Parts: sequence; structure tokens; C-alpha cells
Amino acid sequence: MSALSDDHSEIVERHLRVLEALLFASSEPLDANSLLTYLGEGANIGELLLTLQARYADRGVNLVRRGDRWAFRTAEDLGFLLRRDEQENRPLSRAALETLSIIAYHQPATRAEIEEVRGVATGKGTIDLLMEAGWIRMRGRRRTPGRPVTYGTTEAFLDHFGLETLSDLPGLDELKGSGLLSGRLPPNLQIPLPFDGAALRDDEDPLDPDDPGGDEDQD
Amino acid sequence: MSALSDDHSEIVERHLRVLEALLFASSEPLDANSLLTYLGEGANIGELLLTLQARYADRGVNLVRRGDRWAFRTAEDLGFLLRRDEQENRPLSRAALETLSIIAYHQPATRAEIEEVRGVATGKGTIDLLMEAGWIRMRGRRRTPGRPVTYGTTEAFLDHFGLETLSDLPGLDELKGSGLLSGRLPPNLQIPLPFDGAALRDDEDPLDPDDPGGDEDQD
Amino acid sequence: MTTAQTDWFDTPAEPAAEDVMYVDVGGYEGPLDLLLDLARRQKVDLAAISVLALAEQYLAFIETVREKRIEVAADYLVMAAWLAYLKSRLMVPQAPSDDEPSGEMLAAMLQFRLKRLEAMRRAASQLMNRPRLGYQVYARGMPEPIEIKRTSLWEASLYDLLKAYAGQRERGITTDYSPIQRTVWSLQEARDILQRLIGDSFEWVSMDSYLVDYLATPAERATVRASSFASSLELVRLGQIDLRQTETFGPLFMRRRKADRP
Repeated sequence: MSALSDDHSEIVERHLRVLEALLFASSEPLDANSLLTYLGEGANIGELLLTLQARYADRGVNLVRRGDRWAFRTAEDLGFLLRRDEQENRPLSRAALETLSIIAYHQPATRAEIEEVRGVATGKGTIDLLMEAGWIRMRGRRRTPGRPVTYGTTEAFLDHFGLETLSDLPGLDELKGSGLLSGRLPPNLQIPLPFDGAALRDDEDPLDPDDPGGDEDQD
Repeated sequence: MSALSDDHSEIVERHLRVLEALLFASSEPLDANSLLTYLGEGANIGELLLTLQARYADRGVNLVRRGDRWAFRTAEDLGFLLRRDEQENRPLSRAALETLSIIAYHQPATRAEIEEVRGVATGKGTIDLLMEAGWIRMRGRRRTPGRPVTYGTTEAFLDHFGLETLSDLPGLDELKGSGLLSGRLPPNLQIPLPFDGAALRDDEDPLDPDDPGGDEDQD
Repeated sequence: MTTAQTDWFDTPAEPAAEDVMYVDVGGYEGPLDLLLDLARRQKVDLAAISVLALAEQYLAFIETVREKRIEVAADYLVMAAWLAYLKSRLMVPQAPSDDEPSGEMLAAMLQFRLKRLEAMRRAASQLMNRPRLGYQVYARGMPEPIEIKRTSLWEASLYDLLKAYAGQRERGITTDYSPIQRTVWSLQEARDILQRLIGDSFEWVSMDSYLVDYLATPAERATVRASSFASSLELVRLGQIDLRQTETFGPLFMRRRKADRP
């Protein structure tokens, strides 16, 4: 091995140690950009994270990706050992569960659209509860009369349900294929739903400055 | 390698994974006995912990022993990552500005003199803040009953406000001319000419040896 | 709307056909939920259900509930009206000139909505069955938060400093400042003074000479004259004094009226 590649691997190891320390220390997922500020210019953060992920793949703790963020989490197969009894398991109401899944699969979704799928009015409390849990957020406003707020899921949602990206949602392809995610269209019309990330869609406006959480949603 | 030792190392690896997950997720250090309950009889918990410790010895996270308990902690040499110094620029409060300006013009000034000009009690915090900012200093003690401390400005004060000497502070006519003082002034209003120079005045004694900063002020 | 108490992972026990009529509407999350439940009882794929039969069952159900005089939420009644319309469209062949959507299209739309709701329910349960954070997967139990040490860098400009100084020196001055009281004679005041000055004199005396003591400062002259003149007119009206002026802008003379003598 040449001296150059020795140097290189030494730097990589040092970077990996820094990433380990930062990611281990935090209970919240951290995004690649803020991790990069600890490594200095020129570090290939994407590659480093994948290297670290591979190293921990067989361990009791895994490095997982949640949207744009990364976190160490205990391995899924060891969950049975770690079940915490003291945790207060407040099951979500059926209305909240349905609303959450409709937002997850149909996002960006307005309240009217959620109600259309459920066939019943959705109480403000249900939306509030999901916002409070940190699983949904106000994305923007639909460019239609009344400019209704559009809702989408958060990275905490991905983290909670162990999804890397929204396209990991179970059965998503199947639902898209059968046209069931295509809003009000008749079943024989199949239009694939674009599933982009945080960026606003063509028919969405940004939130108004005085909308609650309007600022936090700009990131 | 024999089939037996293969089996053995497989079991060890499984145990190590379990320990990793438990130690990672626990909110407090865990002792060997409670860890053992997750591994089942016959596991050599002491040896397993030492193996795990050795594995993480060079990593960004180390397995550390605290008394009888074990925990993952960020490697000591990387502790600096978890500390951050933040400097924020903050405007001076009105009370601090007023106190500072009185000290500048009336120095050497005692706290009672400052309060007399301001017409309001000056909190100790204000003086401390100006001392901490490096703009004022204790000069000496007034030769009056109670021997109150006299305050004056520092060179850092001149530096910050872009003054060559204290006599560059504008006098009455300049203050009037610049509109900072209105024309309607009683003829007896005096703006003192700031007393320049670090030397003590006739009515000042040096600071006591046990006054804070008493030594630095002798120069 | 009542919130469903039922755990929705529990598939409801299949009731016998006659039991259907006794299900309480309160157990449902809206008309679509009720329809989905009725459809499931047909024990066939949603794609293969008989929408006509479904509509009839729903209408019968609502009828039973209403006969029992149970309050039914408006949502359910709207759906009932729509299903009655759907039923009529399905049973009457469509006229060529009819622009309305065909019964088949409406039925397909209803099937689509039922399938979509069911799909969302399945998706929700799949989501809940994933290894969830805090249930099967755990975050760092002893997070080591980033410690932030804050130091303040104080900012002030020379202008701020001078303004602060000038401001409080001026504040000190204004506490000594007392506004000049402008003397204003009230009518009552002027009248009292005139009464006092005229006394019992029946000689013509010019008003200004009575008031000369009070006209010492030019600033007061106008108010003294105005108030005194107005008061003198009042005294004339009361018959207490006489007033005489020999020429325009000439001096004003006044005396105690004789009749007024006690």
C-alpha cells in the first residue's frame, strides 16, 4: 500500500470516529450537512456515512437513514429484548391512524381531501394530535379557492416508523398502480402520483408568515 | 477452525450484539448482572464486556466502566465536538450605556455619584457588565467616609469607541451643536471635562490589596 | 361525530344477516365506514360487490335506525339520499339525451371510494406493524447533548454613548424646570377687582387708571383689559356702575351709579 493511500485511510478513520461520536451522542437524527461542518472541507460525507452504515450493518446498533438525516438505532431484530414496560402506550385512535396514513400516502393533502377519503369530517383535534406528535406538518397552501393548508409528513414520522424515505411506505407502489392514490379520479384512470420530498409542488404556495410553524417549515 | 469454535464465535457475536443494543439504549449505565439476564445462563459476561470494550477502544465511542456499571460514552479526545462556543453581539442596555457615559465624563466617579446623575439606583449587574466588557475599571478609593471605589474608563473603552484620548469626548458646545443637547439649557449646566490619565487624583487612594483587580490597576 | 371505541384491528365478528339491522350507527366512523362494513358482509372482493344490493342494505339500515327514533347524523342522511339516487339511476335505463353520469359510473365511483378507504386502513395497520421507534427500535438512551458556551460581545457606538449622556443630563435639567404661569384674569377676578377699586366713588374715572397697577407687564395687558371690560359691562347690566366713552377708541370712564347708593 502506498503512503498516500495510508494517509487517506487514516483521514477516513478519523472522520469515521468523529461521525460515530456525533451520531452516538445525539438521540435525534442529524443531517449530513451539519455533520460535515465537523469534518472540514473536502470530506465525502455521503461516502463516509455509507461506510459507517456498512460497518454497523451486522451490529446490535445500526446506522439508519431518515430522509436527509442519519441516526444510530438499535437493530430491529433485538426489539424484543429492549421492550420498555414503563412506556405509556397510548394507542392512536382509529381516526388519527386513518388521517395519518391518508396524509402519508396522499401528501400534500388538504383537510378536505382527507375528509373525502374518510367520508367523514375530521375533527381539528385529530390534526392537532398528529402535529403535536411531530409526525405531520403544514407544508404550504393549495392554490385553489380558500387556499387550504396542505399537510405532509415529517422526518420524525420516517424515524418513528423506521422508513428511510417516503417511497419505503409499505404497499406504496401497489396503491399507486391501482390508482387509489390519485385523488378524485375514476378507478380506470391511472395517474402516478409524484412523490417528491419537502419541496412544494406546483399547486402549492408557501405558508403565510403568520401561519403557525410557518418558519420552521422553510428548511 | 473446528465446527465447535465456529458455533462458539457465532454465539459470542450474538451476545455482543445484544450487549451493544442494551448499552446503547439504556438511559443509565448497566451492571454486569442485569446485562447477564438478557444473555441467558452460561454466558461469560465479564469476558464479553472486555471484548466489547476492546472493539470500541479505537472508535469514536468507547465502552467505559463506571464503578460496577458499563456505558457507551463519546471518546474523550472527541469531547470538543460536543462543546461549542458561541459569541453573540448584544446591544448594551440603556442603563449600562448611561452608566458608562457618566463614568466616561465624570471619572473618577463613585457609584453614589453615578446614581446622583442618573437619579436612579444603579444595579451591581450594570457595573459588573461594564467591567466584564472591559470598558471600565476600578481606579481607587475616594478619600471620603466609607472610602467608596472610584471607577474610570479603560484603554479598551477608548479603543472601542474610537477615541484617542478622553479629551476627544465632545464638550458642551459640541453636544449642543450636534443636536444631542437641546438649546434650552440653563446657563449653569456644566459638562465636565473628562479627567485624563491613569494616575490617581488627590482625593483618591489606591485600591486595597484585596480589591478585585487591585493589582492590575497599579500600572 | 362519535369516535369509534372499537379497536379497528379487531375484525368485527360476522353477524347473521338479520343482525345487521341491529347494529348501532354510533359504532361507525361515518357513512363510508358503514358502507364498507356492509360491503364486507357480502363476503366478496370489493370489486365484485353488488352496488345495488349495497345501496339497498344501507337504505334499509338507515330506515331501521330512524324508525327507532335514533338521531342520525346528517352525513348518513346525505349518503342515503345519494344512494337512493344511485339506485334509481341503476334501475332505469339511461336515455341517450341524458347528460348525467350513468348509474354504472356512479357505482364505479362508490366502489373506488370504498376501495380507497379500505386501502388506507390497510396501509395504516401496515404502518403500525412496522418496527417503531420506542417499541421495537430504540434511540440513544443517554444522549450527550452539545454544550453551548455563550459569551456576549457588547456593542455600543460612540453616538449611543453620547446620546445616553446628553439624554440624562437633559433629564436632570427638566426636573428643575417650572413652566411660566401666564396670568389670565378670570371674569370673576376682574369683577371683584373692579368692585373693590371703584368702591363708592361717583366720579368718572378711566378704567385704565384703575387698572394701571395691574398693567405693569405688557404680557398681561390684553387679558386684564379684556376681562375688566367684559366685567364692567356685566356691572352696568346689573345697574351697579355707569360707563361712558367720549370718542371712538377713547378712554373708558366708569363710576358708581347713584341709584345704587345704599
